[in-house]
Amino acid sequence: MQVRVQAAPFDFGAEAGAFAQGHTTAGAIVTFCGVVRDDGPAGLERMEIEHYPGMTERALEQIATQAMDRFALDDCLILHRHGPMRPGETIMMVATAARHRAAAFAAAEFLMDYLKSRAPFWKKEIARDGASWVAAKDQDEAALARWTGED
Amino acid sequence: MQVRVQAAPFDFGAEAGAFAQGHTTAGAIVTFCGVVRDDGPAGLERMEIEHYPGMTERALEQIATQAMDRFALDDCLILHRHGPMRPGETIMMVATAARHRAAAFAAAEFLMDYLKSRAPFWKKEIARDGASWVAAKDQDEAALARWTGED
Amino acid sequence: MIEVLYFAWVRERIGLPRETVDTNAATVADLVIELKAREDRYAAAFTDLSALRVAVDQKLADFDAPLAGAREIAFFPPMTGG
Amino acid sequence: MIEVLYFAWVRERIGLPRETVDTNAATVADLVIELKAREDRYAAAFTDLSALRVAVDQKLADFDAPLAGAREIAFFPPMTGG
Repeated sequence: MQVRVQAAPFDFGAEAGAFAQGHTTAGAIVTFCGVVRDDGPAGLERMEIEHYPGMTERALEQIATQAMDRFALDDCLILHRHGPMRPGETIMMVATAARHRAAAFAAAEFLMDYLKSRAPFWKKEIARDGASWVAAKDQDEAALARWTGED
Repeated sequence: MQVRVQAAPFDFGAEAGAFAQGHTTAGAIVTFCGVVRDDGPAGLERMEIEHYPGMTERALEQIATQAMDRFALDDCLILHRHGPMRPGETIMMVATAARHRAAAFAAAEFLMDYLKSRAPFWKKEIARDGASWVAAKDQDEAALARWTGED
Repeated sequence: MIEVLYFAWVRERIGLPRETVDTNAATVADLVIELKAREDRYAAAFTDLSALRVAVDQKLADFDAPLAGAREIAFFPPMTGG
Repeated sequence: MIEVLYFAWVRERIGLPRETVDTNAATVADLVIELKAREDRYAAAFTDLSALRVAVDQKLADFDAPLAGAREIAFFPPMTGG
């Protein structure tokens, strides 16, 4: 299990490959990678992600530990950037390793749903015509609801 | 959209990285990688995957096209090996790129569910004490059922 | 004349991967009856049709699918890809 | 004495990322009342508490959470990670 919070860009392919290679008892590896969308010349110039140093690491460790237990994972990885990033750059990734695919998929979605709404990151979009904080979506809160009350 | 069927090993990290880099309008990339599990010294010596040349490519193209349409994907990839492979080796992978994570996850699971039960591959496990064809699982057929009757 | 292909344990039981069959069978099921009548190894392979899948011209089909115009029939166990 | 942190647009409205506050407030909600009374920029940041989240000592908490023993309170909008 590994949690990393960093400003520096990361190489999604290299991270995914390294994660997958470590786990010969897991038959299923799932990864998710979030990318800053390029909405064309009229769109986004850059994104800035603010976070809460200290709490961020604690929250991510807690989410990862929960996923390990709940889905009996062989391993999982959360890697999340903060600071400025341009369209096309990777924002974050998760990876899960499990014996079978259902658990690997469910765990990756669980990690993403918790990350979206419970880890202290805030996205600001800077476009040519102004900057704005990304609003939390009702659907992200709804996505989280599917994991509660089932334990 | 890309479909590849090959005997040669592939580098999951390199494939995942190349897939992710091509898509700046997609915010979400999901990959799945299937690995031959290493069950220890008493377990599997190797796996052999037989397939139906011609039909395999047709079936995978069809599954990929369905996923592209159904989940409005920016892109998807299916890469599946045949022939002999040892524990720890990658068997296959899928990758999906979509605007948002829900579609990317759902499409990757859809691809896997169809691949498991509708693409003409057959796995044979060769252990120290004998060889056997892997039996299809009821739960794989059940997994497929969640995608039908909803269109 | 029709090409008949066998995969996985169906291939192993029958002992060959493909053969050309001269048949006037109207459906896949009729072809299976002809094949079972040939030799024990065919009868053994086709004992339980519920354990078999069939493709007509590289598309999954039912056992009551017609053979008219078909060039290639394949018999195999349920698939185990992924 | 308690450290109070602000993030995202809460930080921008109040105009600083953190400050040390001398308070005897019993709960987070009481602290908010004290802060709102200070200046318009605080009142503006805390207008709609339903749009805010709070962490006590780096753990998500409710506005009625007690402050006894707490060292660090953070106010911020709903999180948008991932």
